Amino acid sequence: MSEFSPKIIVFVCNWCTYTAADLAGTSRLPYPPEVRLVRLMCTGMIDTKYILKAFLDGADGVFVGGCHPGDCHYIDGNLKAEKRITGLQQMVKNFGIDENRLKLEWIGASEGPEFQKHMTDFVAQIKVLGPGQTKDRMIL
Amino acid sequence: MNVQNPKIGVYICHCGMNIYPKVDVMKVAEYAKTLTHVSVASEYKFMCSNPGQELIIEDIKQRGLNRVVVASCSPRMHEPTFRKACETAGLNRFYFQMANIREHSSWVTLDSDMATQKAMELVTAAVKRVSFHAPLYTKDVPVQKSVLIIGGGIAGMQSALTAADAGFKVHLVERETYIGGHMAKFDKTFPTLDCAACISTPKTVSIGQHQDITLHSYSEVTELSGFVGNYKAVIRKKPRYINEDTCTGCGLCAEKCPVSVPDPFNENLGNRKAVYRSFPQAVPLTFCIEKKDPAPCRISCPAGTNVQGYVQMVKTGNYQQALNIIMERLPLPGVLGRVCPHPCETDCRRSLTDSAVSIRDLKRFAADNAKLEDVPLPKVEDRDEKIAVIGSGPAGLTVAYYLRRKGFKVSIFESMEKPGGMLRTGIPDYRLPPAILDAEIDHILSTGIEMNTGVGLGNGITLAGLKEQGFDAIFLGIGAHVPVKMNIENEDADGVIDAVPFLKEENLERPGSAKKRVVVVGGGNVAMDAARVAIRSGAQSVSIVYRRTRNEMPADHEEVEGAIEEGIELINLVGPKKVITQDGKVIGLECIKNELGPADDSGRRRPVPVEGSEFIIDCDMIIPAIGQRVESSPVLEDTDVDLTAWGTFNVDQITFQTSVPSVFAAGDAVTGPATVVEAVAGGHRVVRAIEKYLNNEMELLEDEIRQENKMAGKNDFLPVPEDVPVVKRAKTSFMEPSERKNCFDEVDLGLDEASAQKDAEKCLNCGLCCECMECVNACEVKAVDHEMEEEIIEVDAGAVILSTGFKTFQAEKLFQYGYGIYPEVYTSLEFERLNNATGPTSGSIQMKNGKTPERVAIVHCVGSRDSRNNKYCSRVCCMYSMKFAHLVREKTGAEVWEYYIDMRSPGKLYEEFYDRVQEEGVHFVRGRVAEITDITDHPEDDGRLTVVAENTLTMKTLRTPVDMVILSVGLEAAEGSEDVGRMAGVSRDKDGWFNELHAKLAPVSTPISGIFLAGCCQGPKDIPDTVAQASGAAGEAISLLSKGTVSTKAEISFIDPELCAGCKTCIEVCAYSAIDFDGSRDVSVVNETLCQGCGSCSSACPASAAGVKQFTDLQLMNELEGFL
Amino acid sequence: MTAYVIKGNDKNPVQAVKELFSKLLENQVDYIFLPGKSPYSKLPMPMLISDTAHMENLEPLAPAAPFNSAKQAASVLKSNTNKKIAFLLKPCEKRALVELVKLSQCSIENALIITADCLGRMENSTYLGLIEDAPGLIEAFLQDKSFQDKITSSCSVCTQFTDSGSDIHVNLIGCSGSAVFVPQTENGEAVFKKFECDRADIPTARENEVEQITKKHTENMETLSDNVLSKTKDVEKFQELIATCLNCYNCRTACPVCYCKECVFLTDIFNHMPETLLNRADKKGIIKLPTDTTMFHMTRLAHMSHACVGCGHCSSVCPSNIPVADIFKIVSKNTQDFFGYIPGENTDEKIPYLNYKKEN
Amino acid sequence: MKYAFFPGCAHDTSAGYKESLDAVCSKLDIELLEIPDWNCCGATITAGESKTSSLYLAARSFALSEKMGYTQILTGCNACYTTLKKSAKYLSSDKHRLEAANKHLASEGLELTKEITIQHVMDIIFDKTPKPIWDSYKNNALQNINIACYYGCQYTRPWLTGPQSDRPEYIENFLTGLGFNAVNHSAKTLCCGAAGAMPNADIAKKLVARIADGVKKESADAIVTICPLCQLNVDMYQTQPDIEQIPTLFFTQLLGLYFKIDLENLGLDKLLISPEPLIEKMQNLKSA
Repeated sequence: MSEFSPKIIVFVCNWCTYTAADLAGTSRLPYPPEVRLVRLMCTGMIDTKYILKAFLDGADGVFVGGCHPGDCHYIDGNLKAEKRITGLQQMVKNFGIDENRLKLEWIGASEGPEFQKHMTDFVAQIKVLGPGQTKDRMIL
Repeated sequence: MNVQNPKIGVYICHCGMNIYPKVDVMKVAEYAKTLTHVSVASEYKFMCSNPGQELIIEDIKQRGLNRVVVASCSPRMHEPTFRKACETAGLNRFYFQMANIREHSSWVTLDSDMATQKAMELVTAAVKRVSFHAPLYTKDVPVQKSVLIIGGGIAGMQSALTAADAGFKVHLVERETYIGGHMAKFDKTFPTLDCAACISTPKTVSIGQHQDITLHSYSEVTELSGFVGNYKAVIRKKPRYINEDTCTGCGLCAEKCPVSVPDPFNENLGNRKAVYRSFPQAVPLTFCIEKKDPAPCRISCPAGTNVQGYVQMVKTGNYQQALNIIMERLPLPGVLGRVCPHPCETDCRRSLTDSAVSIRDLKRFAADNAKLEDVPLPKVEDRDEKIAVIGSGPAGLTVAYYLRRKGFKVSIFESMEKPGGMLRTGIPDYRLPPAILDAEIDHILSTGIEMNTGVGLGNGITLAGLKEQGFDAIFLGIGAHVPVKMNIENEDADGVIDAVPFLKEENLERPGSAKKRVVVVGGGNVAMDAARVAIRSGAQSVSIVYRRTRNEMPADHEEVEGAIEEGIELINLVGPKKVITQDGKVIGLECIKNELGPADDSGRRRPVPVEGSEFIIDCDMIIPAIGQRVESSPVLEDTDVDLTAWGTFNVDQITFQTSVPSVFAAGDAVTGPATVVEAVAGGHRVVRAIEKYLNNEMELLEDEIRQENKMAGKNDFLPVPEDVPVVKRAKTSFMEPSERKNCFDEVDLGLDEASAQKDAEKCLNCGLCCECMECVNACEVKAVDHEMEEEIIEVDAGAVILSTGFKTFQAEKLFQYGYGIYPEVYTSLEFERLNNATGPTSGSIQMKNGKTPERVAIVHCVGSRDSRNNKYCSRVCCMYSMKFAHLVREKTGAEVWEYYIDMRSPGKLYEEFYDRVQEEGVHFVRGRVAEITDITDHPEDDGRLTVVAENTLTMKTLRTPVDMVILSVGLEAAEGSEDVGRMAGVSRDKDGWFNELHAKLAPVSTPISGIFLAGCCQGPKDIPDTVAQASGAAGEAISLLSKGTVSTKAEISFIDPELCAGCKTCIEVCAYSAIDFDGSRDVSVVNETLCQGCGSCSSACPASAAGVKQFTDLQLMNELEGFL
Repeated sequence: MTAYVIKGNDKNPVQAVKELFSKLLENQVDYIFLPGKSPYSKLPMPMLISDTAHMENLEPLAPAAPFNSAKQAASVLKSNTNKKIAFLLKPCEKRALVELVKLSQCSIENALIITADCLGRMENSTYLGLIEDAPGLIEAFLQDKSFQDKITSSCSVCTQFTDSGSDIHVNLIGCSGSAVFVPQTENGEAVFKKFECDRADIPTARENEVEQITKKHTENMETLSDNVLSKTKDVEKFQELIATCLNCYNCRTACPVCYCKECVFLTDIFNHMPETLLNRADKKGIIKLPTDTTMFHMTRLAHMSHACVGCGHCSSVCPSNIPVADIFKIVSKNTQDFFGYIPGENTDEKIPYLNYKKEN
Repeated sequence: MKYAFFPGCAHDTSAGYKESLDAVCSKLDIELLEIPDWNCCGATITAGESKTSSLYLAARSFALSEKMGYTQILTGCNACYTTLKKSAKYLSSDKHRLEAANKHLASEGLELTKEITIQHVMDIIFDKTPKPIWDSYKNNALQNINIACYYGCQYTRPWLTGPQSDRPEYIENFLTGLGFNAVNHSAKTLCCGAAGAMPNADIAKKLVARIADGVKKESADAIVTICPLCQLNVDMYQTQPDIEQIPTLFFTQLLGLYFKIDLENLGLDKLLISPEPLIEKMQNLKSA
């Protein structure tokens, strides 16, 4: 049997982490192919529905990447996201979704190597946690 | 559902070899064709090329596509390109979605199959999403026709002139006092060796004169808000304390200024004054006064005397101005110059290096060497209000003098025959000669104060009586003259006389009343005075009995020393128990020994008597000196004034009013026995209070005092220089003990002029400007204004250019190069100043010892191309290093070694310059310098530095002795650029340089539209590149402003009124106050001009009534559907 | 603390409450809002009364409620009418109303909120069954423990059956059959200044009895946790609980704090296009319809679990007998503990998600 | 306090290091327990051929220490310090290396299971001893004694954790705290030549000459070393012609003088350059 290849959704803000991801690209910094980036203008835009949708429709992990506190292009959208996501981590924990499957990190625009590292680490962590619960199941 | 029959075209880009072959684009295209609603899918080598775009346009037109997906590079790169193509074909630009299969797949995925798989999923998501796109429209809004430029170096100046010449208003903000930036410090520029000043001064002058340029020098932008076309900036203009409009730049102020400090413009190689202009050709030409927080000496003086000011005046020999400054706060300069316990010296920061400045002695020196009658009095109108001052001690004299200076009528009532209070009766003449006191009191009275001696409370006047006489305010400065008893047996015996009456009698009448063997009880200054007076008035032996040890004695160190020198015996750890009498006369004092117990409330260890240790000291006179209290009964005779538990007057701590509104009090009568300067300090507070009281402004006082307290204690002082020499503290000369103990002549003879000036020179000028007001006196056009405050200016701008420049690498970080350790190691900026005609050596290249160097090493890449510091190449160092080599050869003929890693000379005439310098005989050594040390291998090189490096061409280690080393330090982003970046929303790269929008195609733009970059803030570059980029940035700004309008963002929030429940959560989370509440419909409404499209509202709205166009729930949920 | 009893009615709490409201309507407020029954059903519904002539219809303190009346109260208080209205609410209704105030759904500035000790409510069918046979059920319920065991699952785990934030709270527990009125705000205090009533002491037995019930309900909660947790411990088990959900959204309609005009699950976002459903079927081979039921319940938990007041009406209205309230009870306890948030306590406490700003 | 101690090959034969260290330790209540049957730290092999062999050598001493119940090992030699520290890092961070080493150790019935930390004995003496003992000998007049601290090239290697820099001030700060005047000079971390002294005596001499040159500029009364190899080389080559002669002591010998320990217990007579002038100067200090 082939190794578990997780499906990971990565929500990133346009100004910091998407730029960092682009920088990782231009710097040719390889990271595991399992991650799928969804570009948003700001992490403060992330609706809990998006994350639940991901978890219930087969994603094994969800990563949210925003600007460092104080660097948010929209002043404090990242802090709003932080509050919402920590709340959601608690919520999904009730249903056996390990809170480590939902991760929030600050990755600044110039932090291409950090983006690479976070992606590599997160994929590795999800591999350790194993497949999520909704893959190939009649759940949504 | 807002979509009918989506027809989607999918285009996969090869990006040459960047996407293909890592991603099998053919496979992706074939796959895309199978997706729902996709009617065409193809791949092409370069989708962004004209033929690529044509492909899309043709398909839209021919096949009737209504949605387009391009899978290629990052949308940050080509989204606008393809959107434009859609628009060209007649399709709304927002019917387009991009899948990033280059940066996010082909470039970062090692396995080709995986990369292809990922690309297919990215395309699927984009296809799903684009079905739900809707057309969006933008609005045009007018732009402000002005440009804000932050940073006035060569880049900012070039941008400013370019934009202003195009007819736009420019606000140029520079934080230094001058414009020109680093270039203003240079002497020559490479490779043409043009004089830097010659090519930059025309620009600075034009800036100063241009009608469309507003120059905000010595200013910083503190806030930047708004959006492209309509930015708003808040500028904080620091006070120069010199009026820009009137200053003629003549420089007389600087000539007079006594304060000399290291000059940062000259890289601290030379000094400048507290009032300065960095260089003669500076624009603006206005001088500037630099102030720090008030010096610690000034803060710690209870009376707030401008200590730094008069010390500086003593230094420059201007004793009269020194006295003038003292007299601003101290009415009795000669007195305090002799008896002040000088808390200022305790706080003097000079003691961090050697010893405190002898401030008190300097004050005395100034008082003794200037004329009281020449002290200027303020010109004020006389006022009608009358004030009665009761008591002529230091508090009363202060109140009288300073109220008189404000124009009030003042009468003093003194119950003794001569004025002076405790100054006269309590302080012995050998410390304070009566002539000094008389002269200073006479001077105070000469300002028009009425003195009534022999009249006091209970002795001719009463409080009520004074009020009846029409006094508008009364000051009680009656001191504390009643001795405190010892409470021991036989205390009233003949031969026991308290210190206060003893001193009074001796001071006023000098009867020689001391007996043979005298015991003084107490450890304070009064005890010392009593003992020393006793020995002068005939005692054969004097002992001082004190209950703790010498360490705990409250008396001044000098006084104790003086007493011991005069043969007075200290008996410590002993308490009086009983007076032994014979026939009613004292024959001895029974004492008990003490041990020190635990500390009491005062922090001193409490004496504990040792039982059974009693002993008797034979004596015939006992002088208790253990304290005094206030004689309040005459005051209370007709007026009920509140007292404290200690018997002092109970006054309000702010107003110094007693419980009777028009009656004020201060000095010992309030504090209990304290120092002269504390009495003066109390007097000042009363002066302010009485003035406010008589002006009916009492309520302002509290605010004023709170404001002052808030200002205090920031402790931002001029740093103590590292190389302060150790200078011995000036000591006054004293009369010989043997001589002085028999007379009342002044013991302390004061300082001589030379030592006074030498000691004044020790002052570190903690407050920088000493506020001696010499500049005010020197300025012919009255441009100096020490009261100036910072200004806050708001400006509008359609575009912003950041040109904040660079700073140089801190060479101290590389220990091995010995910068800061060996004096002959210089940084490149230091060398620029050393070589500059306006620099500290007037352009002569010389060592610190004044000699011309014979051997000079120049070390490249200091802080650059160094994985431990900055990895990048700073681009300019090779060229300026060779410029240095040429200049050193030309000016000194010294032998020069250049230590380089690689020689970087790409540029017009740069390589030719390299050739030329080689031909001039400069040694080029390829190898990074390992170490610079003062250790030499040969004795003849002693005193030289050794440069250790491996010549990697000859594979030999070289140890080259040289006289001077120049470190070619690299460039780093300027101090504060992080704050500017945050303010403007422009991110910085890992090295701190501002991120441009695109490294190649948009090098002067930023991701924030309307904000542009010029010069080194974007990365290291030389002057030609900086100027080119600055013109480019100005060009971008002009292009933006010329159009006159900008399109509003289409990707902003909307709120569906059908769904909105009016909970106002969105209003709460909106950081831009861009949502209003429509009370008539109970729904929230987006203000489209303010909305930035961050989507905080959208995620906070549980009903999804709020959303962001182009990032709707429907679009994102379907994008996810595509991924999952 | 001052407490009052109504003269002459000190042994009949229902009558005492009625009298208080009657007196209020007579000369202190413009309207009163409290449960009553219509001629058409024995089930008490909230009634809005402007005239004391209709007092006989009132049925306060009945152990039944077809829904949480906070939303109805809010609709009366939606905008400022300058009318004074007195409300009788169960503690959970009052808490829900406070949450709705925070969400700008109404203002309680002109409202006089009166709460009463709640011994729980029965499901509608239970109540209707019992009231047929026992007309004095309401009074009997307050005394008779055997009736009290018939309350809903949510009520049997409720530990917030008293209230400390309302203007007046009616003490029933431990008051041996009388109603003791305790004013808890200045407005509440003012009420008693305007008419004659007797000062009284809060019976000492009350504290102990409240504690007893709390203890019992806490134990019930533990049992419930054990039961529900085993079914929510993972997403798949959870399917067993909600397998029969038909996306009727009754639970969200009944929920007093689900304040959206229209649920997002009724919008296009979840009203899928046919190809979306077909694509899903393609991808997984088989899908269950309707889709997005897990999504619905979890989203509602994510949106509202911080604000859940535990009234249990979501379960009562579920046609598929899904223990929605039990699930909410467990999840919301965790959410509320995590944020240190107590819903409905006071109107000044910030909703946790709006409390995102960092210190300094 | 008890510590496991790794003396290294030069400790016992050095010019009074052993004596003075023992004397100072007993003053400070430190007990150094020599690791039984310790072997060469591996420094010379690392320098020469095989990194792995050197690792096994270190691992054996580590295992012996572990067996006696200590995972922290002290040493007084800079070469041992660096080599052991490097080996400890390799062994704890690379399980393959650890396994390979343990395979060798198994033949002796030894096994290394714990992470070993290495400390210079100086660190313990400076940081882990009661301040009052030091303070009771404090004397302001000591500021007339000018000490040049010499760290050698190993102790402050950049990759080591702990006090490190090209111009360290660790010993200086400590000695200044005792009252000495620790002079700042440029030769603190220069190479003493020990590694090449045997085959290249002329180079070693040149290196020591540089150290002496750096120190003499600051008119030091003594050089203080913390390594037997440094001490030997610096002491020995100063006796060559044309080189300034400055007494070169172990830091423990200076501390012994500070504590006024009997001279015969400090092994000062073994030094090549006589420390007499220093001893005399210290004995004649006026206490203030």
